[in-house]
Amino acid sequence: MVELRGIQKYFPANGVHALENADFTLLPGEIHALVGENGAGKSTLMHIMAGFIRPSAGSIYTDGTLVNFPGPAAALACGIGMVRQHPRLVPGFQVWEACILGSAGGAAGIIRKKKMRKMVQEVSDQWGFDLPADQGTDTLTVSQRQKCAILSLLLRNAEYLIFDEPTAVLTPLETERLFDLMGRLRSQGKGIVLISHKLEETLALADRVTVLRKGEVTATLRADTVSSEEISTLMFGTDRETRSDSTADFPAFLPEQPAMVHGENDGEHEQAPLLRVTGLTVEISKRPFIRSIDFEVPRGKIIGIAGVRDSGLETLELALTGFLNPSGGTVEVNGTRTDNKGPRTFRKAGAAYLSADRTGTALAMQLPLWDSLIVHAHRRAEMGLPGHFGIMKRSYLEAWVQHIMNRAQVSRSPRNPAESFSGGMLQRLVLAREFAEPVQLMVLAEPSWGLDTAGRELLITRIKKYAAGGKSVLAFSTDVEELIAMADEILVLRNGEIAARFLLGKQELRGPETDGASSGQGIRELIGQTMVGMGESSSAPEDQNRE
Amino acid sequence: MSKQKNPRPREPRQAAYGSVITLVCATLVAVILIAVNSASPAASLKAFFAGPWSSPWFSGNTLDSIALLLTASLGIALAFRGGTFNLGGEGQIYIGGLAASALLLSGETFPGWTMLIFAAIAAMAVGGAMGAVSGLLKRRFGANELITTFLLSSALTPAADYLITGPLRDPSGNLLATPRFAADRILPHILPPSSLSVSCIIAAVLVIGGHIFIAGTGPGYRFRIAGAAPEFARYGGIAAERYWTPALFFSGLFHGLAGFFAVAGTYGMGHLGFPGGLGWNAIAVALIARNHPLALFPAALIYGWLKAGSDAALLATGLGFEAASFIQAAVLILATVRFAGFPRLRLRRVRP
Amino acid sequence: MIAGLLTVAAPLILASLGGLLTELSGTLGVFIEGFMVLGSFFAWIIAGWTGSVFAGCCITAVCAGFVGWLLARFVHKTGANPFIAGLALNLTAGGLTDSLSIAWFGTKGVLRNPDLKIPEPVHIPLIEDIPFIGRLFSGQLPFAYIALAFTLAAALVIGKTRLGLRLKAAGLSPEAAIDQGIYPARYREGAWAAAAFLAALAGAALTFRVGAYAPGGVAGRGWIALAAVYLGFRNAWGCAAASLVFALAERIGFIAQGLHTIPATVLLGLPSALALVLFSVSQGFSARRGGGKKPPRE
Amino acid sequence: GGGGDTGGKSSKEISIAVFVPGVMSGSPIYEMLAEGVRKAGSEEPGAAVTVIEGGFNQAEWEPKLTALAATGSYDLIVSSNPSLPALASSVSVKFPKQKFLLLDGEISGNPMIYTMRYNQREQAYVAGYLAAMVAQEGKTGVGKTSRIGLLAGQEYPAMNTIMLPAYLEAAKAIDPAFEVDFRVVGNWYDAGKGAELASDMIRNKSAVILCVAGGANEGAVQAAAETGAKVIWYDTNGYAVRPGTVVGSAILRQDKAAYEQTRRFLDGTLPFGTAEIVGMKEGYVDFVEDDPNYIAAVSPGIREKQAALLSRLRSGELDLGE
Ligand SMILES: Nc1ncnc2c1ncn2[C@@H]1O[C@H](COP(=O)(O)OP(=O)(O)OP(=O)(O)O)[C@@H](O)[C@H]1O
Ligand SMILES: Nc1ncnc2c1ncn2[C@@H]1O[C@H](COP(=O)(O)OP(=O)(O)OP(=O)(O)O)[C@@H](O)[C@H]1O
Ligand SMILES: [Mg+2]
Ligand SMILES: [Mg+2]
Repeated sequence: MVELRGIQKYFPANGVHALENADFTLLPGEIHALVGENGAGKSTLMHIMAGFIRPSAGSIYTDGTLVNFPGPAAALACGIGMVRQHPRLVPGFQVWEACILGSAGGAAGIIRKKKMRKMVQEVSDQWGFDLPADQGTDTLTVSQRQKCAILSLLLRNAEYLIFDEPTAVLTPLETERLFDLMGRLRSQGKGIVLISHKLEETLALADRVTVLRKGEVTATLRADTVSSEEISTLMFGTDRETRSDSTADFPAFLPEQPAMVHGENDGEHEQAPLLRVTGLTVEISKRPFIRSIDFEVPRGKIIGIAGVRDSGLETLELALTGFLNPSGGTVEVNGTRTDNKGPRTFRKAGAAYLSADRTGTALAMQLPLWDSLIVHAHRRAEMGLPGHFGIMKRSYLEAWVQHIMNRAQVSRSPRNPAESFSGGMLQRLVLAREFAEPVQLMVLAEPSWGLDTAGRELLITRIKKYAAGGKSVLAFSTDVEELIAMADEILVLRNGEIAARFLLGKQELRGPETDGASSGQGIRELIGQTMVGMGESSSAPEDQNRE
Repeated sequence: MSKQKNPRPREPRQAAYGSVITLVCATLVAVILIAVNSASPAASLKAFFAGPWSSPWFSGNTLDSIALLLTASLGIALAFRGGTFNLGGEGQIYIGGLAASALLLSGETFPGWTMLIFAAIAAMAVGGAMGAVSGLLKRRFGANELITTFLLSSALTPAADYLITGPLRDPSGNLLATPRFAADRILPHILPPSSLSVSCIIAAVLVIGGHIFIAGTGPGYRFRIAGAAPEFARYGGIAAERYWTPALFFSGLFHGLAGFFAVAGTYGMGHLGFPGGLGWNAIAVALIARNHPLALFPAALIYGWLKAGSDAALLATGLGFEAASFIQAAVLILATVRFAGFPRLRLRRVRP
Repeated sequence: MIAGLLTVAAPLILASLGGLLTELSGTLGVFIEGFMVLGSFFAWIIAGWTGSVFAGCCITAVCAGFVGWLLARFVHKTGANPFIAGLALNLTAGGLTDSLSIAWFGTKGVLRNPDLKIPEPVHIPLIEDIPFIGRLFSGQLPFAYIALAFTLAAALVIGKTRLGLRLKAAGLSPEAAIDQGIYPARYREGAWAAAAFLAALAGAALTFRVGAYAPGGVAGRGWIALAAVYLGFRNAWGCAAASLVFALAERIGFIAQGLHTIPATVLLGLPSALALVLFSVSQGFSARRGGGKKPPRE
Repeated sequence: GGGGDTGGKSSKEISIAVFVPGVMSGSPIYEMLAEGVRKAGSEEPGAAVTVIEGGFNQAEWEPKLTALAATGSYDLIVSSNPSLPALASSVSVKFPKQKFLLLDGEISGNPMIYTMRYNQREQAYVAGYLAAMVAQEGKTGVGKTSRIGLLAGQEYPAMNTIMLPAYLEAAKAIDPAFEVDFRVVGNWYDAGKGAELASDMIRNKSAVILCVAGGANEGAVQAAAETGAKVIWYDTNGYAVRPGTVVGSAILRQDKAAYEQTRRFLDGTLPFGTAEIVGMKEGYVDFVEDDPNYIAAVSPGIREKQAALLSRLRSGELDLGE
């Protein structure tokens, strides 16, 4: 049993009281859900439990004895391990190396490569992880990274496992598998903490649930006695209007935005799609990742692209946005060819893009948030003229950043480093940053990653409003429900090809496999099946094993 | 919300506290070391602290050495902000200065000030080229610039030694140096007979320019983002690797300029090995300033003062080289200690 | 051309192994030069006191290792800049050896000790007779063999033990290491200690090769050793090979001096120039080899 | 030149600065300089001697020398280096009251500067003469050759224009077939490089090496000892460094010069404004031939011929020029 008593955490760097007198108990053999709105302090509390950070006050007991965690090693020694929201793996290592790295045993122990690799592979297979032990950590997908992190905890026989929003980017099937894994761990007597914003499924799985609100524990309840509505109330309180969509639009002082009117006044372009992809093919080291994909994103529409692991989702995302040069085919934004021209051309053609890799790519975590927020806008702040030597207009940037902060409803100084903001805040901030761009096409990867339920609803309304204004959104997601909630059309990617198209316009569904309409729940299942290739009779899913 | 008055970053303020504490500690250490090492501590101490400013002549020399430090350390700081590290500064200063000397000694009949401008350009071009080579090697071959800048410098330094002790040497003297440049080919001096020349004004302007570039311009923003967060930069349409060569080029350029200042301003001729550690000291200054251009001013001032001070103590009382190196070591190491980090250590003692 | 090369390279090999360990742990071993200076001085002094070269080397290296550890701890605890701390140590090393030399022997100059028995070249019976190999591997000072032994040890530790794995992890990604319950600082401290140990040994090897303590005799070899780390692809055997390459390049420079065609002073830059070319080319090759594997992101 | 004006000072406090253009470590020449001045100072009540190191960076010498003069607290600045006279005369323009005693350099006519230059031709010549004889005799580990070596720390004017030619000339006086293998270490302290360079010279059949490379000499001696080659020491008596390997020592009596001239200054008899050139005849340049190690290491025939040369030089019978 692990007990946290009276935990307080004050961050002197930005003056935030993240936790005030929080109590938390984790029993062996239970799944304990930890819920709360963005910035409630969930991650902070669990970081304290796992020894990543020290509390300002309060005490930790394991099995009744007072312990002191100067670092994660001490927590791990007590059997407490955490799978971070973005697991950090050693780059350049192979999976087995990353997994045995911290395992108990003499530091000077001789490592027999073959034996170790086999052992890791065995444990991985035993838990049903599809994780090749000799794959490089740099090429792992997000879910694989998570599994790698779990595996390393299992290998060191952690008794208490903490999962920080593990399901945020998992497909329904993967979520199911992970929950199954948690169930098995529970039956082995291990204690599990699950942080999640998906209340329904969490409540269905968990034994107990603790609700955090603004750094305080509002309740710890038996999961089967409460409904998700009740939890919601505990999370947000009753004053939910603070989270309503701010109607503030671009402030008047912003210059006329010529960049956003690419082709808008142009009669002949009026009907042309904002994004047109033809015959897009990507091969890396002779291996096809994307095979001749065609699709269009018409004006005013929201297109979702769904896919499971290895379907090529990420590769498509990178190839579309100019981060990866396709080996064939074309990408046109607003009538301009952007393939093979790098990310800058893609943006210049009138598109914004939010990458799935929040911490590594979309934000400079170590630098002040300010720097991350002006990454696109700073070019407009440059006075451009030769005489000005590129000096940026400060007042414009100040106003711009303030505008983004307002839209994201984050009220903290943007001079703090990005890493001192909670996961959900960062997500809102990067979303606000991209939506503030004067463009017509928005490419989003995992748009609701890390958002709490309120934030998610807000995002969906916003995206819909955005599309209603004649602009388009292309959303990549493993979360089918999110796509169903907002998209007009969903493309399902499998083996680097578009396996199916679902038109969702009026709750009706038309795909290649089924022509009839079906209920909302039916769609979800159907898409899910298409994603993993079960709905299809003909071509069996290709072997995806990496050599 | 927008009522918030332009919130200032916290980090610099803490860094400022840290620097003050550091300064006090460094001074204390210097005092103790001098007191222990010197036969006449009082005289040594006086020489150490007041010596560098005891007369216009000394002040001029001190300020001049600070100007050289500023110029070179601006080069280091820029390289660093652009995501690279320049370990070849010493050689770039030397070879830049040599190129300038060669021009200033040439028989051309242009007016003196034109020759000075040509010489400055030559020095910057040579230094910049040395930096750019390393930048290109990094980009083209992925060769670590830490090593290539250093090796390139050490490969070329003997050749420069040869030129100064051979073809360019003043055959009438016994010094291993070029002849003195003509009077109109020496930078105008400010505080004669000290070595202070207009270079100090140029250096100050350049450093301020460097700050404006980094903090206030679009290219500067891209430059520093490319250096500090290359992945993120790429996401923002900034190709980080494109900034390596310019970063090293400008770094070499400023080192070359420092070499020009040294020969055309400070010495009026080119001596064998005249940089005498200037490149290394510039690294120290840049690191003390945490690569912030404006912070180079206090850092170079303190560093130059301490150096001039130990020289003064050396001259006044024969305080040995050993003692001087102890003092410098102590100041160096203390200068980068992050005293701002200590509260963190204190927090740990909070009862669990 | 290769006779005795291994002996010449031995200090470089030892120092570059130290450099390798610090590099793997995530810092640049600027301080190696300083510990070589200290090693070259104290090994000579302590050998004189104890009358045994072996004791001199061992005591010096162990003490240096301890000091290296202290330095690393200081840097870690105070957040001082490791690069500057290294420079400071180098300065201190010069000052300290001079001061002590004056205090103990009344001179800052060369220290000789005719009573001390300097190690002699070791001739290995069978290997000696093999044409090329024999000249490379036999008839070397003991330090050459010690350097090879340490190379083997370093290669084993880095490649085959959990310690090596953790060291690499600490250097590649301190955050990931922390998540796994490994404290990178501890490994960095260990690496600094080991590097100081090896550097001191390298300094001793220099002194005993010369048969006297000559101040300043380290003459920038610590920096060359750092270059050798990269030239050797951050690999123990690579470090040894790169050190040999440096020694060979220097020797070629000396031979070229003997031809009296190019000014002697200019030729002093030859080793660095050669190393620069080799380094860039080899990095280019390795980049091309690894080029295809790079994932689209990261 | 005058000089009587310091005469009355002996009862008062007199302070003397020794400016070392370089560093003391590894440089016997500067150690001797400091030693000589200190000795003279210690004999004089009220005289204080301060030794100041200028460092290796020549660019810093003039500012430091100027600073030294600017303090105004030294009655005399003593130094030793061929380049010093020029620097001192430019300092003299700014601080015309400062007196200088400069050894190993030459300038005349400045009433504040006295210089005394050694005849380095003679010093290098006696070394080359012996080296050639030992090489020719063939009792070294290299065998009989007509090649001798010269290992220098750096290339500098006196080395290239005086010492190297004189060394070669002496060898050619033994046998015109002789040639000199001239090598440069690049600094004055890298003993490891010294050893490597000497090894290479020995492999190239240089039987005897004249070592003028400061601390780097140590390496050359070690390399020679390993192979049975011989070395000749320069500036100081080096027979004890490695008996049997060091076969000659062509020395400078810098300590003597420093002592005597400082003494003269203290007595008020130093003729400022003049430049003296001294050599074997005056006893400031010499070759040590009474050392038992020399007698043991060098065969009687060679010693005889060397002694003959030396006596001709000492008596002034043979004048090599400067
Ligand atoms: N390292 C830090 N420095 C300063 N403030 C921090 C730091 N980490 C977290 N905070 C602040 O503490 C509060 C709680 O953050 P925490 O990450 O625990 O939230 P969370 O409940 O996990 O939210 P989310 O659902 O968005 O991930 C936030 O206001 C956050 O800005
Ligand atoms: N450059 C590369 N070299 C080798 N393997 C790669 C490379 N890029 C990606 N992979 C691997 O290819 C597979 C497919 O990659 P991709 O990123 O397109 O999948 P994905 O659909 O985004 O999966 P997920 O949604 O789970 O992240 C993954 O297993 C990934 O590890
Ligand atoms: Mg969180
Ligand atoms: Mg992916």
